[in-house]
Amino acid sequence: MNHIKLLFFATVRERMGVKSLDLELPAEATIGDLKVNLSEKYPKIKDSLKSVLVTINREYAFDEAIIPSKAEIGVFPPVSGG
Amino acid sequence: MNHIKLLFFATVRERMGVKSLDLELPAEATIGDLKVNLSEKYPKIKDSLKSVLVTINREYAFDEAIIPSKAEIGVFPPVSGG
Amino acid sequence: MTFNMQPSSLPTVFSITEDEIDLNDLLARITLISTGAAAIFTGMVRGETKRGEEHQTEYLEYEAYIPMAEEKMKQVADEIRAKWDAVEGIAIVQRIGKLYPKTPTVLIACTAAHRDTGVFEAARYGIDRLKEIVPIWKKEVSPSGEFWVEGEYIPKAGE
Amino acid sequence: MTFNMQPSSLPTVFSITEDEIDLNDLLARITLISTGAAAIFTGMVRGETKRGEEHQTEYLEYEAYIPMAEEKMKQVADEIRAKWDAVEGIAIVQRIGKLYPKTPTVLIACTAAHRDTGVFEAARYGIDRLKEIVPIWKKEVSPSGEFWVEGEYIPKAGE
Repeated sequence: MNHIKLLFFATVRERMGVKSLDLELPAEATIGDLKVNLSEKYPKIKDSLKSVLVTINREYAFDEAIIPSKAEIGVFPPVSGG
Repeated sequence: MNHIKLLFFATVRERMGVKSLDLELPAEATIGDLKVNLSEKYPKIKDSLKSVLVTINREYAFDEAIIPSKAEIGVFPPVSGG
Repeated sequence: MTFNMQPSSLPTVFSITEDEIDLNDLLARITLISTGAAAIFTGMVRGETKRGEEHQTEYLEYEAYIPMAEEKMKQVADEIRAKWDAVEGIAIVQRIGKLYPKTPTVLIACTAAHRDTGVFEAARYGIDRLKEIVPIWKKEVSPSGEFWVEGEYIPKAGE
Repeated sequence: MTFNMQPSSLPTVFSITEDEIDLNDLLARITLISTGAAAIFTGMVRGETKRGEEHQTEYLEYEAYIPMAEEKMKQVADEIRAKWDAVEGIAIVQRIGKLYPKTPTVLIACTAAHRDTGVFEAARYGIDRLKEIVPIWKKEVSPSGEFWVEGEYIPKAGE
Protein backbone atom coordinates (compact mmCIF):
# COMPACT_ATOMS: atom_id res chain seq x y z
CA MET A 1 0.00 0.00 0.00
CA ASN A 2 0.94 3.56 -0.64
CA HIS A 3 0.39 6.26 1.95
CA ILE A 4 -0.45 9.72 0.53
CA LYS A 5 -1.49 13.11 1.85
CA LEU A 6 -4.38 14.92 0.16
CA LEU A 7 -4.77 18.72 0.33
CA PHE A 8 -8.05 20.41 -0.66
CA PHE A 9 -8.54 24.05 -1.56
CA ALA A 10 -11.34 26.52 -2.32
CA THR A 11 -14.65 24.87 -3.35
CA VAL A 12 -13.25 21.36 -2.96
CA ARG A 13 -12.12 22.14 0.59
CA GLU A 14 -15.52 23.60 1.42
CA ARG A 15 -17.38 20.58 0.03
CA MET A 16 -15.06 18.13 1.77
CA GLY A 17 -15.30 20.06 5.03
CA VAL A 18 -11.61 19.38 5.70
CA LYS A 19 -8.33 20.88 4.49
CA SER A 20 -6.41 17.62 4.27
CA LEU A 21 -6.77 13.87 4.47
CA ASP A 22 -4.38 10.94 4.80
CA LEU A 23 -5.17 8.02 2.53
CA GLU A 24 -3.90 4.53 1.72
CA LEU A 25 -3.87 3.64 -1.97
CA PRO A 26 -2.79 0.48 -3.78
CA ALA A 27 0.77 0.71 -5.11
CA GLU A 28 0.81 1.86 -8.75
CA ALA A 29 -2.54 3.66 -8.33
CA THR A 30 -3.01 6.56 -10.77
CA ILE A 31 -4.68 9.96 -10.35
CA GLY A 32 -7.62 8.46 -12.26
CA ASP A 33 -7.85 5.65 -9.68
CA LEU A 34 -7.70 8.20 -6.87
CA LYS A 35 -10.61 10.15 -8.37
CA VAL A 36 -12.73 6.99 -8.55
CA ASN A 37 -11.77 6.16 -4.95
CA LEU A 38 -12.70 9.67 -3.74
CA SER A 39 -15.97 9.71 -5.73
CA GLU A 40 -17.05 6.54 -4.03
CA LYS A 41 -16.03 7.55 -0.53
CA TYR A 42 -17.14 11.20 -0.79
CA PRO A 43 -20.13 11.49 -3.15
CA LYS A 44 -20.42 15.18 -2.21
CA ILE A 45 -17.35 16.00 -4.31
CA LYS A 46 -18.14 13.65 -7.20
CA ASP A 47 -19.27 16.52 -9.46
CA SER A 48 -16.30 18.70 -8.47
CA LEU A 49 -13.88 15.93 -9.41
CA LYS A 50 -14.89 16.22 -13.09
CA SER A 51 -13.28 19.65 -13.37
CA VAL A 52 -10.63 19.76 -10.63
CA LEU A 53 -6.93 20.25 -11.11
CA VAL A 54 -4.71 17.70 -9.37
CA THR A 55 -1.07 18.06 -8.38
CA ILE A 56 1.52 15.48 -7.33
CA ASN A 57 4.24 16.91 -5.12
CA ARG A 58 3.32 20.46 -6.22
CA GLU A 59 3.35 19.79 -9.98
CA TYR A 60 0.24 19.54 -12.12
CA ALA A 61 -0.62 15.92 -12.89
CA PHE A 62 -3.15 14.11 -15.06
CA ASP A 63 -5.35 11.02 -14.83
CA GLU A 64 -2.77 8.57 -16.16
CA ALA A 65 0.00 9.69 -13.74
CA ILE A 66 1.08 7.03 -11.24
CA ILE A 67 1.12 8.34 -7.68
CA PRO A 68 4.50 7.86 -6.01
CA SER A 69 4.88 6.74 -2.43
CA LYS A 70 4.23 9.37 0.28
CA ALA A 71 3.04 11.84 -2.36
CA GLU A 72 1.47 15.19 -1.46
CA ILE A 73 -1.62 15.43 -3.70
CA GLY A 74 -3.44 18.77 -4.21
CA VAL A 75 -7.07 18.78 -5.41
CA PHE A 76 -8.62 22.14 -6.33
CA PRO A 77 -10.62 24.09 -8.93
CA PRO A 78 -8.92 26.14 -11.66
CA VAL A 79 -6.96 28.94 -10.01
CA SER A 80 -8.25 32.51 -9.70
CA GLY A 81 -5.51 34.57 -8.04
CA GLY A 82 -4.52 38.14 -8.79
CA MET B 1 7.62 98.35 -27.66
CA ASN B 2 6.80 94.98 -26.19
CA HIS B 3 8.16 93.91 -22.83
CA ILE B 4 8.89 90.17 -22.53
CA LYS B 5 10.44 87.82 -19.99
CA LEU B 6 12.94 85.22 -21.20
CA LEU B 7 13.62 82.00 -19.26
CA PHE B 8 16.66 79.85 -20.02
CA PHE B 9 17.17 76.21 -19.09
CA ALA B 10 19.87 73.53 -19.17
CA THR B 11 22.71 74.21 -21.66
CA VAL B 12 21.20 77.55 -22.74
CA ARG B 13 21.01 78.72 -19.12
CA GLU B 14 24.62 77.64 -18.50
CA ARG B 15 25.88 79.45 -21.63
CA MET B 16 23.89 82.58 -20.83
CA GLY B 17 25.05 82.51 -17.21
CA VAL B 18 21.57 83.68 -16.10
CA LYS B 19 18.22 81.98 -15.57
CA SER B 20 16.08 84.82 -16.91
CA LEU B 21 16.23 88.13 -18.70
CA ASP B 22 13.78 90.99 -19.30
CA LEU B 23 13.80 92.32 -22.83
CA GLU B 24 12.12 95.02 -24.94
CA LEU B 25 11.15 93.95 -28.45
CA PRO B 26 9.45 95.87 -31.26
CA ALA B 27 5.70 95.23 -31.40
CA GLU B 28 4.87 92.41 -33.86
CA ALA B 29 8.35 90.87 -33.44
CA THR B 30 8.41 87.13 -34.13
CA ILE B 31 10.36 84.29 -32.51
CA GLY B 32 12.66 84.46 -35.55
CA ASP B 33 13.30 88.16 -34.86
CA LEU B 34 13.99 87.34 -31.19
CA LYS B 35 16.59 84.73 -32.19
CA VAL B 36 18.36 87.26 -34.43
CA ASN B 37 18.27 89.81 -31.61
CA LEU B 38 19.70 87.31 -29.08
CA SER B 39 22.38 86.06 -31.50
CA GLU B 40 23.62 89.62 -31.92
CA LYS B 41 23.56 90.55 -28.24
CA TYR B 42 24.80 87.17 -26.91
CA PRO B 43 27.15 85.57 -29.46
CA LYS B 44 27.92 82.82 -26.92
CA ILE B 45 24.50 81.26 -27.51
CA LYS B 46 24.40 81.83 -31.28
CA ASP B 47 25.16 78.15 -32.02
CA SER B 48 22.68 76.92 -29.39
CA LEU B 49 19.91 78.98 -30.96
CA LYS B 50 20.01 76.86 -34.12
CA SER B 51 18.64 73.85 -32.27
CA VAL B 52 16.74 75.28 -29.28
CA LEU B 53 13.06 74.85 -28.55
CA VAL B 54 11.16 78.06 -27.84
CA THR B 55 7.91 78.49 -25.95
CA ILE B 56 5.47 81.40 -25.73
CA ASN B 57 3.46 81.43 -22.54
CA ARG B 58 4.34 77.74 -21.91
CA GLU B 59 3.34 76.47 -25.35
CA TYR B 60 5.83 75.41 -28.02
CA ALA B 61 6.24 78.12 -30.67
CA PHE B 62 8.04 78.43 -34.00
CA ASP B 63 10.00 81.09 -35.86
CA GLU B 64 7.00 82.70 -37.57
CA ALA B 65 5.00 83.13 -34.33
CA ILE B 66 4.36 86.75 -33.31
CA ILE B 67 5.27 87.39 -29.68
CA PRO B 68 2.36 88.82 -27.68
CA SER B 69 2.80 91.63 -25.18
CA LYS B 70 4.27 90.63 -21.78
CA ALA B 71 4.94 87.10 -23.04
CA GLU B 72 6.91 84.58 -21.03
CA ILE B 73 9.38 83.05 -23.49
CA GLY B 74 11.25 79.81 -22.72
CA VAL B 75 14.48 78.95 -24.56
CA PHE B 76 15.97 75.48 -24.05
CA PRO B 77 17.42 72.37 -25.71
CA PRO B 78 15.25 69.35 -26.57
CA VAL B 79 13.94 67.89 -23.33
CA SER B 80 15.49 64.86 -21.59
CA GLY B 81 13.38 64.11 -18.53
CA GLY B 82 12.50 60.72 -17.17
CA MET C 1 6.82 40.56 5.27
CA THR C 2 9.29 37.80 4.56
CA PHE C 3 10.48 37.11 1.07
CA ASN C 4 12.00 34.25 -0.79
CA MET C 5 15.12 35.14 -2.72
CA GLN C 6 16.72 33.02 -5.39
CA PRO C 7 20.46 32.64 -4.99
CA SER C 8 21.60 34.57 -8.07
CA SER C 9 23.10 37.91 -8.92
CA LEU C 10 19.70 38.83 -10.41
CA PRO C 11 17.14 39.38 -7.65
CA THR C 12 13.92 37.38 -7.74
CA VAL C 13 11.51 38.16 -4.92
CA PHE C 14 8.34 36.09 -4.55
CA SER C 15 5.93 35.81 -1.70
CA ILE C 16 2.47 34.82 -0.55
CA THR C 17 1.75 37.10 2.36
CA GLU C 18 -0.98 38.42 4.62
CA ASP C 19 0.85 41.76 4.98
CA GLU C 20 0.32 44.97 3.03
CA ILE C 21 2.11 45.11 -0.31
CA ASP C 22 4.84 47.78 -0.07
CA LEU C 23 5.61 48.94 -3.61
CA ASN C 24 8.51 51.17 -2.52
CA ASP C 25 10.23 48.30 -0.74
CA LEU C 26 9.66 45.82 -3.56
CA LEU C 27 10.95 48.24 -6.20
CA ALA C 28 14.09 48.84 -4.11
CA ARG C 29 14.67 45.07 -3.81
CA ILE C 30 14.77 44.60 -7.59
CA THR C 31 16.64 47.80 -8.47
CA LEU C 32 20.28 47.25 -9.39
CA ILE C 33 23.09 49.63 -10.33
CA SER C 34 22.39 48.57 -13.95
CA THR C 35 18.59 49.06 -14.00
CA GLY C 36 16.94 52.26 -15.21
CA ALA C 37 13.36 51.11 -15.84
CA ALA C 38 10.69 49.22 -13.91
CA ALA C 39 7.28 48.07 -15.11
CA ILE C 40 4.96 47.22 -12.26
CA PHE C 41 1.48 45.73 -12.35
CA THR C 42 -0.73 45.79 -9.30
CA GLY C 43 -4.24 44.43 -8.92
CA MET C 44 -6.63 45.99 -6.43
CA VAL C 45 -9.99 44.82 -5.07
CA ARG C 46 -12.81 46.40 -7.12
CA GLY C 47 -15.83 47.44 -5.06
CA GLU C 48 -17.95 47.95 -8.18
CA THR C 49 -17.68 45.82 -11.30
CA LYS C 50 -19.44 46.76 -14.54
CA ARG C 51 -18.09 44.16 -16.96
CA GLY C 52 -20.24 41.04 -17.21
CA GLU C 53 -22.93 41.01 -14.57
CA GLU C 54 -22.75 44.42 -12.86
CA HIS C 55 -22.23 43.91 -9.15
CA GLN C 56 -20.75 45.21 -5.93
CA THR C 57 -18.12 43.53 -3.78
CA GLU C 58 -17.92 43.83 -0.03
CA TYR C 59 -14.61 41.99 0.19
CA LEU C 60 -12.57 39.20 -1.38
CA GLU C 61 -11.18 36.32 0.62
CA TYR C 62 -8.03 34.76 -0.83
CA GLU C 63 -6.47 31.43 -0.07
CA ALA C 64 -3.38 29.75 -1.51
CA TYR C 65 -1.58 26.42 -1.59
CA ILE C 66 1.37 28.36 -0.24
CA PRO C 67 4.44 26.18 -0.87
CA MET C 68 3.29 25.23 -4.37
CA ALA C 69 2.25 28.83 -5.12
CA GLU C 70 5.73 30.07 -4.25
CA GLU C 71 7.29 27.38 -6.45
CA LYS C 72 5.02 28.38 -9.34
CA MET C 73 5.88 32.07 -8.82
CA LYS C 74 9.52 31.13 -9.19
CA GLN C 75 8.58 29.23 -12.36
CA VAL C 76 6.80 32.33 -13.73
CA ALA C 77 9.96 34.35 -13.04
CA ASP C 78 12.05 31.73 -14.86
CA GLU C 79 9.67 31.85 -17.83
CA ILE C 80 9.95 35.66 -17.93
CA ARG C 81 13.74 35.48 -17.97
CA ALA C 82 13.67 32.84 -20.72
CA LYS C 83 11.50 35.12 -22.89
CA TRP C 84 13.05 38.53 -22.11
CA ASP C 85 16.72 38.23 -21.36
CA ALA C 86 16.99 41.98 -20.69
CA VAL C 87 14.87 41.58 -17.55
CA GLU C 88 17.07 41.85 -14.44
CA GLY C 89 15.00 41.96 -11.23
CA ILE C 90 11.59 40.33 -10.78
CA ALA C 91 9.12 40.61 -7.88
CA ILE C 92 5.92 38.58 -7.63
CA VAL C 93 3.75 38.99 -4.54
CA GLN C 94 0.21 37.85 -3.77
CA ARG C 95 -1.52 39.04 -0.66
CA ILE C 96 -4.06 36.60 0.83
CA GLY C 97 -6.74 36.80 3.51
CA LYS C 98 -9.78 39.08 3.63
CA LEU C 99 -9.18 42.12 1.42
CA TYR C 100 -11.47 45.09 1.01
CA PRO C 101 -12.10 47.35 -2.01
CA LYS C 102 -9.18 49.55 -3.12
CA THR C 103 -6.60 47.27 -1.44
CA PRO C 104 -3.68 46.09 -3.61
CA THR C 105 -3.81 42.30 -3.78
CA VAL C 106 -1.07 41.32 -6.21
CA LEU C 107 2.11 42.81 -7.65
CA ILE C 108 4.34 41.82 -10.56
CA ALA C 109 7.37 44.03 -11.20
CA CYS C 110 10.24 43.68 -13.64
CA THR C 111 13.34 45.87 -13.95
CA ALA C 112 15.70 46.30 -16.91
CA ALA C 113 18.33 48.76 -18.11
CA HIS C 114 15.91 50.54 -20.44
CA ARG C 115 12.15 50.73 -21.00
CA ASP C 116 12.21 49.44 -24.60
CA THR C 117 13.55 46.00 -23.61
CA GLY C 118 10.24 44.18 -23.18
CA VAL C 119 9.91 45.08 -19.51
CA PHE C 120 6.25 46.13 -19.91
CA GLU C 121 5.41 42.94 -21.81
CA ALA C 122 7.26 40.91 -19.17
CA ALA C 123 5.12 42.35 -16.36
CA ARG C 124 1.97 41.72 -18.39
CA TYR C 125 3.06 38.13 -19.05
CA GLY C 126 3.76 37.69 -15.34
CA ILE C 127 0.27 38.60 -14.19
CA ASP C 128 -1.31 36.54 -16.99
CA ARG C 129 0.69 33.47 -15.99
CA LEU C 130 0.05 33.98 -12.27
CA LYS C 131 -3.66 33.84 -13.02
CA GLU C 132 -3.15 30.61 -15.00
CA ILE C 133 -0.84 28.42 -12.95
CA VAL C 134 -0.24 29.80 -9.43
CA PRO C 135 -2.58 27.99 -6.99
CA ILE C 136 -4.47 30.88 -5.41
CA TRP C 137 -8.27 31.26 -5.20
CA LYS C 138 -10.61 34.01 -4.20
CA LYS C 139 -14.13 34.02 -2.86
CA GLU C 140 -16.17 37.12 -3.52
CA VAL C 141 -18.49 38.33 -0.79
CA SER C 142 -21.19 40.73 -1.96
CA PRO C 143 -24.49 42.08 -0.64
CA SER C 144 -26.26 39.33 -2.62
CA GLY C 145 -24.19 36.45 -1.25
CA GLU C 146 -20.82 34.82 -1.74
CA PHE C 147 -19.30 32.82 -4.55
CA TRP C 148 -15.93 31.44 -5.52
CA VAL C 149 -14.34 33.06 -8.55
CA GLU C 150 -13.26 30.20 -10.82
CA GLY C 151 -10.47 30.45 -13.33
CA GLU C 152 -10.72 28.90 -16.78
CA TYR C 153 -7.18 27.76 -17.45
CA ILE C 154 -6.29 24.06 -17.38
CA PRO C 155 -2.50 23.67 -16.98
CA LYS C 156 -0.82 21.38 -19.47
CA ALA C 157 1.62 18.60 -18.61
CA GLY C 158 4.87 20.07 -17.32
CA GLU C 159 3.39 23.46 -16.44
CA MET D 1 5.06 66.33 -1.51
CA THR D 2 2.31 68.54 -2.89
CA PHE D 3 0.26 67.45 -5.84
CA ASN D 4 -1.87 69.10 -8.45
CA MET D 5 -5.28 67.56 -8.84
CA GLN D 6 -7.60 68.17 -11.75
CA PRO D 7 -11.16 68.95 -10.71
CA SER D 8 -12.89 65.82 -12.04
CA SER D 9 -14.31 62.59 -10.73
CA LEU D 10 -11.31 60.84 -12.34
CA PRO D 11 -8.13 61.57 -10.37
CA THR D 12 -5.17 63.04 -12.23
CA VAL D 13 -2.11 63.62 -10.06
CA PHE D 14 0.89 65.39 -11.55
CA SER D 15 3.90 66.91 -9.89
CA ILE D 16 7.48 68.10 -10.25
CA THR D 17 9.03 67.53 -6.85
CA GLU D 18 12.29 67.34 -4.96
CA ASP D 19 10.83 64.75 -2.58
CA GLU D 20 11.08 60.97 -2.74
CA ILE D 21 8.55 59.31 -5.01
CA ASP D 22 6.14 57.31 -2.84
CA LEU D 23 4.61 54.59 -5.01
CA ASN D 24 2.22 53.40 -2.30
CA ASP D 25 0.80 56.87 -1.84
CA LEU D 26 0.51 57.56 -5.56
CA LEU D 27 -1.22 54.25 -6.24
CA ALA D 28 -3.72 54.97 -3.45
CA ARG D 29 -4.44 58.41 -4.95
CA ILE D 30 -5.49 56.94 -8.30
CA THR D 31 -7.32 53.86 -6.98
CA LEU D 32 -11.10 54.12 -7.16
CA ILE D 33 -13.88 51.78 -6.09
CA SER D 34 -14.14 50.85 -9.78
CA THR D 35 -10.44 50.13 -10.50
CA GLY D 36 -8.91 46.66 -10.29
CA ALA D 37 -5.68 47.12 -12.26
CA ALA D 38 -2.74 49.54 -12.23
CA ALA D 39 0.20 49.71 -14.64
CA ILE D 40 3.08 51.71 -13.23
CA PHE D 41 6.31 52.72 -14.89
CA THR D 42 9.20 54.06 -12.84
CA GLY D 43 12.60 55.22 -14.05
CA MET D 44 15.62 54.93 -11.77
CA VAL D 45 19.13 56.40 -12.03
CA ARG D 46 21.47 53.84 -13.62
CA GLY D 47 24.96 53.79 -12.14
CA GLU D 48 26.30 51.62 -14.97
CA THR D 49 25.14 51.93 -18.57
CA LYS D 50 26.11 49.39 -21.22
CA ARG D 51 24.06 50.50 -24.23
CA GLY D 52 25.89 52.95 -26.50
CA GLU D 53 29.12 54.12 -24.96
CA GLU D 54 29.57 52.03 -21.80
CA HIS D 55 29.94 54.35 -18.83
CA GLN D 56 29.37 54.93 -15.15
CA THR D 57 27.22 57.62 -13.57
CA GLU D 58 27.95 59.26 -10.24
CA TYR D 59 24.66 61.18 -10.18
CA LEU D 60 22.12 62.93 -12.38
CA GLU D 61 21.08 66.51 -11.81
CA TYR D 62 17.57 67.33 -13.04
CA GLU D 63 16.01 70.69 -13.68
CA ALA D 64 12.56 71.64 -14.98
CA TYR D 65 10.59 74.59 -16.27
CA ILE D 66 8.19 73.78 -13.48
CA PRO D 67 4.91 75.54 -14.35
CA MET D 68 5.14 74.54 -18.01
CA ALA D 69 6.20 71.00 -17.10
CA GLU D 70 3.12 70.58 -14.92
CA GLU D 71 0.89 71.91 -17.72
CA LYS D 72 2.46 69.47 -20.17
CA MET D 73 2.01 66.59 -17.70
CA LYS D 74 -1.67 67.46 -17.60
CA GLN D 75 -1.65 67.45 -21.41
CA VAL D 76 -0.05 63.98 -21.45
CA ALA D 77 -2.81 62.78 -19.09
CA ASP D 78 -5.45 64.27 -21.41
CA GLU D 79 -3.84 62.53 -24.40
CA ILE D 80 -3.88 59.20 -22.52
CA ARG D 81 -7.58 59.59 -21.74
CA ALA D 82 -8.34 60.48 -25.36
CA LYS D 83 -6.61 57.30 -26.54
CA TRP D 84 -7.70 54.84 -23.82
CA ASP D 85 -11.11 55.71 -22.47
CA ALA D 86 -10.95 52.83 -19.98
CA VAL D 87 -8.16 54.59 -18.07
CA GLU D 88 -9.55 56.05 -14.83
CA GLY D 89 -6.76 57.43 -12.59
CA ILE D 90 -3.45 58.84 -13.84
CA ALA D 91 -0.35 59.89 -11.87
CA ILE D 92 2.68 61.55 -13.46
CA VAL D 93 5.55 62.60 -11.19
CA GLN D 94 9.10 63.73 -11.97
CA ARG D 95 11.60 64.14 -9.19
CA ILE D 96 14.25 66.84 -9.76
CA GLY D 97 17.52 67.83 -8.10
CA LYS D 98 20.63 65.73 -7.60
CA LEU D 99 19.72 62.02 -7.79
CA TYR D 100 22.04 59.10 -7.18
CA PRO D 101 22.08 55.59 -8.71
CA LYS D 102 19.10 53.33 -7.86
CA THR D 103 16.89 56.30 -6.97
CA PRO D 104 13.45 56.42 -8.66
CA THR D 105 13.27 59.63 -10.73
CA VAL D 106 9.98 59.44 -12.57
CA LEU D 107 6.64 57.65 -12.29
CA ILE D 108 3.71 57.19 -14.66
CA ALA D 109 0.78 55.17 -13.36
CA CYS D 110 -2.62 54.43 -14.87
CA THR D 111 -5.55 52.59 -13.31
CA ALA D 112 -8.51 50.89 -14.99
CA ALA D 113 -11.20 48.35 -14.13
CA HIS D 114 -9.28 45.48 -15.77
CA ARG D 115 -5.78 44.79 -17.05
CA ASP D 116 -6.78 44.11 -20.67
CA THR D 117 -8.07 47.65 -21.25
CA GLY D 118 -4.89 49.25 -22.58
CA VAL D 119 -3.62 50.26 -19.15
CA PHE D 120 -0.09 48.92 -19.84
CA GLU D 121 0.06 50.68 -23.21
CA ALA D 122 -1.24 53.87 -21.59
CA ALA D 123 1.61 53.89 -19.04
CA ARG D 124 4.14 53.22 -21.80
CA TYR D 125 2.69 56.06 -23.88
CA GLY D 126 2.86 58.36 -20.85
CA ILE D 127 6.59 57.89 -20.26
CA ASP D 128 7.31 58.18 -24.00
CA ARG D 129 5.39 61.46 -24.21
CA LEU D 130 6.94 62.83 -21.02
CA LYS D 131 10.35 62.33 -22.60
CA GLU D 132 9.17 64.19 -25.73
CA ILE D 133 7.27 67.24 -24.56
CA VAL D 134 7.63 67.85 -20.81
CA PRO D 135 10.35 70.49 -20.23
CA ILE D 136 12.76 68.65 -17.93
CA TRP D 137 16.51 68.18 -18.47
CA LYS D 138 19.20 66.13 -16.83
CA LYS D 139 22.94 66.59 -16.55
CA GLU D 140 24.97 63.43 -16.06
CA VAL D 141 27.95 63.59 -13.75
CA SER D 142 30.44 60.76 -14.17
CA PRO D 143 34.04 60.04 -13.19
CA SER D 144 35.07 61.30 -16.65
CA GLY D 145 33.23 64.62 -16.44
CA GLU D 146 29.75 66.01 -16.84
CA PHE D 147 27.46 66.44 -19.81
CA TRP D 148 23.87 67.36 -20.49
CA VAL D 149 21.71 64.57 -21.84
CA GLU D 150 19.94 65.98 -24.88
CA GLY D 151 16.65 64.68 -26.20
CA GLU D 152 15.94 64.30 -29.89
CA TYR D 153 12.30 65.17 -30.18
CA ILE D 154 11.21 68.47 -31.73
CA PRO D 155 7.62 69.24 -30.70
CA LYS D 156 5.23 70.09 -33.50
CA ALA D 157 2.88 73.08 -33.59
CA GLY D 158 0.14 72.65 -31.01
CA GLU D 159 2.02 70.05 -28.94
